[in-house]
Amino acid sequence: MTDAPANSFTQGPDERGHFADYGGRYVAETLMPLILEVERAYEAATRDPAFQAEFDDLLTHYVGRPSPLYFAERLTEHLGGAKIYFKRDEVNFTGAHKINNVVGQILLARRMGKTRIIAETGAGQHGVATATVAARFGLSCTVFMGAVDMARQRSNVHRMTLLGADIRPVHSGNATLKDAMNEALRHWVAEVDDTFYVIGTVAGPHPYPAMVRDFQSVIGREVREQILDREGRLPDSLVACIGGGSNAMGLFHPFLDEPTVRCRAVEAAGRGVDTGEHAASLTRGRPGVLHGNKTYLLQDADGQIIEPYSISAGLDYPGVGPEHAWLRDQGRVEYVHATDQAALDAFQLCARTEGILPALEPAHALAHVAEWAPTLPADHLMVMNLCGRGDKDMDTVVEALGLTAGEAKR
Amino acid sequence: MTDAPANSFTQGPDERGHFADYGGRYVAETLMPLILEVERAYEAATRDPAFQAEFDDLLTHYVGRPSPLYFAERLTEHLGGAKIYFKRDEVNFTGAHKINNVVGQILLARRMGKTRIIAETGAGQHGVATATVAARFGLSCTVFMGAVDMARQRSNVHRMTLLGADIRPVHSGNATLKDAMNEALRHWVAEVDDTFYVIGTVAGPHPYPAMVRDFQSVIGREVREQILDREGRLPDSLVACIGGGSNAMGLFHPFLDEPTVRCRAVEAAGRGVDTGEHAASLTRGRPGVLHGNKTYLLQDADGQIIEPYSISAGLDYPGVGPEHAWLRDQGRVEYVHATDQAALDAFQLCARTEGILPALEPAHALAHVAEWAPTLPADHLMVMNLCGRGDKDMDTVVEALGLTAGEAKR
Amino acid sequence: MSARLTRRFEALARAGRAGLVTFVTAGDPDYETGLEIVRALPQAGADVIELGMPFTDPMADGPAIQEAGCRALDAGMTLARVLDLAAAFRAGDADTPVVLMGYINPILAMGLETFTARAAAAGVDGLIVVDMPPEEDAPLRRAASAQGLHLIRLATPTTDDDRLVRVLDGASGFLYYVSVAGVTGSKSAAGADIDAAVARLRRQTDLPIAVGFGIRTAEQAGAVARSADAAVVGSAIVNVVKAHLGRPDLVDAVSRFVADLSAGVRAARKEHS
Amino acid sequence: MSARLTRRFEALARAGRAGLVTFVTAGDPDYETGLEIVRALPQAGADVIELGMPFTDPMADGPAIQEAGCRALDAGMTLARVLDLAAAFRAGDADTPVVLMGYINPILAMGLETFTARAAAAGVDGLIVVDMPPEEDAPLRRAASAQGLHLIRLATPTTDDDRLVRVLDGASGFLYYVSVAGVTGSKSAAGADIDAAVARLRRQTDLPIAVGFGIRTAEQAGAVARSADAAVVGSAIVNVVKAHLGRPDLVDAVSRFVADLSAGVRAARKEHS
Ligand SMILES: Cc1ncc(COP(=O)(O)O)c(C=O)c1O
Ligand SMILES: Cc1ncc(COP(=O)(O)O)c(C=O)c1O
Repeated sequence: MTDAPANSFTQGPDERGHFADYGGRYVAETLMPLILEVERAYEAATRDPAFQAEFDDLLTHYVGRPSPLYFAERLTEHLGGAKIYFKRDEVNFTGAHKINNVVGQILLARRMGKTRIIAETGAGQHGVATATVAARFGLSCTVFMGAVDMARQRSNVHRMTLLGADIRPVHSGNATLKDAMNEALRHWVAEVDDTFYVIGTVAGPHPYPAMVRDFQSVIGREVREQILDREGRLPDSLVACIGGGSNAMGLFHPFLDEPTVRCRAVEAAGRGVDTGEHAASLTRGRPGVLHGNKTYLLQDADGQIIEPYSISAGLDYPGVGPEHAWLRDQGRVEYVHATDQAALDAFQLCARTEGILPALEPAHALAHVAEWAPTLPADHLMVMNLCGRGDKDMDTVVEALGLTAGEAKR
Repeated sequence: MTDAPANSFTQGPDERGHFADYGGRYVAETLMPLILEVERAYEAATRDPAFQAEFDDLLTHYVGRPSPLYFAERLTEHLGGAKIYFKRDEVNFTGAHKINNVVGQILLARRMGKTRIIAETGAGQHGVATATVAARFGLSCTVFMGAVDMARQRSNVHRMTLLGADIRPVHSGNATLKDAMNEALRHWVAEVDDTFYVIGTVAGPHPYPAMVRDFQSVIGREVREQILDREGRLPDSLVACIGGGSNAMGLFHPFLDEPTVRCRAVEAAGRGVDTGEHAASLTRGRPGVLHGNKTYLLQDADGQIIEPYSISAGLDYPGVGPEHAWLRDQGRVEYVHATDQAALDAFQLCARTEGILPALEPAHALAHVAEWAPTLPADHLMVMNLCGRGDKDMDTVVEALGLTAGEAKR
Repeated sequence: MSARLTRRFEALARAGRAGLVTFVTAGDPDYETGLEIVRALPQAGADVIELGMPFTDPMADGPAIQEAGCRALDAGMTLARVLDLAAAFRAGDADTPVVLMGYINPILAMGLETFTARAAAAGVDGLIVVDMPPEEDAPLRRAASAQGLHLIRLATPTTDDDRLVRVLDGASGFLYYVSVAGVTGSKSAAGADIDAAVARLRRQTDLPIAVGFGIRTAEQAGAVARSADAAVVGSAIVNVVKAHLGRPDLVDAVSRFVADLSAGVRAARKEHS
Repeated sequence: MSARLTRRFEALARAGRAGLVTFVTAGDPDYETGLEIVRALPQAGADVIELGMPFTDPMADGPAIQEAGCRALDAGMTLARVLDLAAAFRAGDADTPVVLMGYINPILAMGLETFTARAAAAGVDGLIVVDMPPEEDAPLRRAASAQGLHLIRLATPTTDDDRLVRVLDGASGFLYYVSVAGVTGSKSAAGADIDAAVARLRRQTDLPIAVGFGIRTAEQAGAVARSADAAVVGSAIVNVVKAHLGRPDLVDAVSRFVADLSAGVRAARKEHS
């Protein structure tokens, strides 16, 4: 960012993949040539109109974009403050924003002549999206997933299995997303020739953070067009949950240079940011290096990574994309947090007022909306990224709420 | 239909709700006044542009319509015949076409001042859609569901529970869709004052078959526009699965008066139409009266209803909408069938070639596509209604295929 | 038109009392026992016999009559056997009117003409077909009246005055007033409501008025019998059958219960007057 | 720059043989045992000691070294304790070069300057930081060289000639050739491939070349030692630690295994010549 116009937040990263001190390419030498090849191929692709056209075509006809911008009328009434819109990326094919990015990366993998796809997954949404698009193009697909996540996102495991993906359970660490990413990187090192690693969020070595952000920016670009169409002006605020940060970057990026648009990203506070059981890397982390990039990490004084915790598998990660680290330091985006309990409450609020079952990830964003919106005037336009549907979380929520499913009511 | 132009297939039913001898209003006297009130209210609504505008607005911003028309390129190549398009109603919010109709009926219920919503459900898709839209409008919602279906569509039971619906397990008969509909009708008789019964398919007493068809016809209207846009001409054939027949009617209806467009609806042949374990009412049934309308029914010589069987909960019904009965007799639509096994094969074919996990219902349509398309020339345009996503069927399919989910592969 | 029904209601009117209409599902729990039950009904005090034609999907019935239908079907009952049973009853009782009650599908399966002809031949007097509102019943009405069978219409609390005109147009035999919005076996309507409803109906028809749904006890039957021309009891009798399944005293138990109901009906206007 | 490494490779060259570089994770299975193991290595035949700095997320390591890191961390190892261990070793051995190997995050947590200063003070000679490619290592390189520490670069089968220029630019101490694309403990490269790779590297650098990854036996070490300046063995040694956990002969077992490897390395060029 050093050489970007001083007043722009959208020009990064620099040619070495740095957002100021964040980002970069902290990978083993074995991977470096491939990483550089991905970077070159991605740059060539962005200059190729045919690539963009194929990407757009798949987003339209395969993914079902644009996703709706929906005025959450009853929620707005209920909260009594800002006018709340949902960006409905949960309506996308496969149920989350993750597929936007996967389509882009797999098209890139094809350009590069790669025949095998690997991916890590936490909530399983990225894994499902990857297995889906890989199947669509007849590519072999291996997904690394923490054993704990496999248990709590069982339906997504089934989906990947049926899509023909080879699922590799990861038992190291907490057996969640971080560990899956470690394992995917280890595997990639050994299969550099024919394999493309589809990273699921705006993290990893450069060019991934920028590339994933670019692919996800379709979200914010659509919002811009849709809100201008509906309200004749830009939103006053944007809210998104943040695991690695891809849905948030996708929503925020096209607005970062609009100074009137406030951006808030909501981290998972788990049992509370002061309990040690959370995943709030920007709130409670310090800069460090993990998974190929420098960013805020949950770590102890010795620089050992602290295992994160969140009820939401997709937010259960000790880091965050480097661009967020930079935006935080710049003060351009505000980083807040919501607990498991607040997310569960927001989940129910959403179900009962709008009939929408959000994934537990965006339920965190909604928890913050429920807190913030009532303090704002009625002419404040707020757009929240409802980036995933709750189907995958049914078991977790039913259990957490101590609910009895219908069939037990006989 | 008696007074419709002789050459039109789209003018029915007559003012008494009859499609020739089919359809009608075979309900207990207690319900008749309410049924007539629904009919009047629906007629008024269709003449009210505000109603249509509200319906369209919800379909666009809440449901996410239009759903994509997707060229199934790899499937087309694989089958080597007709050019196959999927109408992607599985991408709709809540995962199936069912919600199109539910939005319409619940808007109608609101117009009528009803505060309670009831529905029957088989696969749970109609129940989920109803619970969803009811929550969206703050209406109380009760869903009747066969106990067998509750077990095989467990994830949908969870979803309805979390949407605040009261789920009533039905244990009579085979404890499937037919029995749920019996129970819903019984309940409605006792709650006529404040309750609106949202029927999930083109069956039931008039005006339901026509009303549900009208609400679902958005599918075919979109296809018409989309295919003209993509191919510059009408399709040569349309294929849809048929339980009650709503997704098929929705797709076919805007094309019925186009003589060049062949329409095929695919019934569930279960273990085979000659085994007695199937749900192929048009193939193996005889006209009779059930659930308020006259139509083809699976029944024995004594007029007792035969319990249907299908691996697919949404097709597991012994009847079919009366308009289909009429279209069959007219020869305008061809009614074919596919077994459980063919549907499972088609499910896998779809997953592996297109990365799409269809619901078991449209997997029956696809089974027929897989049979028919290879016999047709490459310039034959075929549109199949991919009317629901497979998420709800993961357990059933994994079990039926004897697959081990990823986590067992350690 | 079969004269038995008319004669019976005239006789009741002359006697200054309401009648008792008893419903049982034909062939519940099996053909033989079902026939015995029906044969015992007149003796026990039934003035009119309603015979349920079992159907797999009785959408206007509550659990009691649903289960009775299942028992009968499981025991091999068919519509043809229902007619056999009616004929067997008629062979021993020339006077007690018999009305068949059920759903249209088995009737359609037999054919409207065949069914009505065979019903008439079996000595049946009338038909109540629950899922045939006036809007749909014309073909059945034609077939029935060709055989002299009454097609009995139903009115309910939801049938307003306008609609009542339609219900009454073509009604015959008696008018069956379903006193509560609900399936059979629901809870009963309040006595005052029934009186008011019957008064309203009488303003529009001279047909005898039978009131049913939710009558469980002799007292309730008696309350109905004050204003109506007949009280119909169904689920409560069927529940007695169920409670005595497999017991030698089944038929006796039903008879005793019907006798009790009959006493309630017979006492109704006396108490009051 | 620390001279020990240079001296050692010069001495090996003079002796006409390759060296043996032994990797163990510092403090595996605990600080005391770990120190004993390291102290025993020179005696057993190790020419250079590579000390692993345990990290929770060693993304370039296979299961053996992952587990060794977990054992060390569970036993309370920290980066500071790794330096303590190095210093304790150095107190008893002035000559054997010690190279720390690990990941950048714990180093950043301590601070580049603090870390390099303390490492130098502890008698460490070089650093291998796996996730610091030339593109990112400038700050570390500056800090290291300010303290006279070699920052050792890695080349791999994927490093083509163009890239090798970059890798070698600023390389110091020796060049570490990772002979297979894979994590530590993968299967080993073919001898001929290694010879060819070493020949290629030699055309571009005068630095000593150590070859590692996948060397498990004395024979494999010997094969590498024919062309390379040193053979690096890691996972295989760590596996011996694991196999003897909790046993009194742990240190002996490691020593015996290292002695075996050393014999393989020492015999390599003799056999051939
Ligand atoms: C629905 C959903 N939202 C959010 C996330 C978090 O990822 P990110 O912060 O990259 O959007 C995930 C990750 O799996 C997800 O599935
Ligand atoms: C996805 C899906 N398709 C099809 C059906 C069958 O209904 P219909 O024939 O009315 O479209 C159902 C019913 O639940 C369904 O869920």
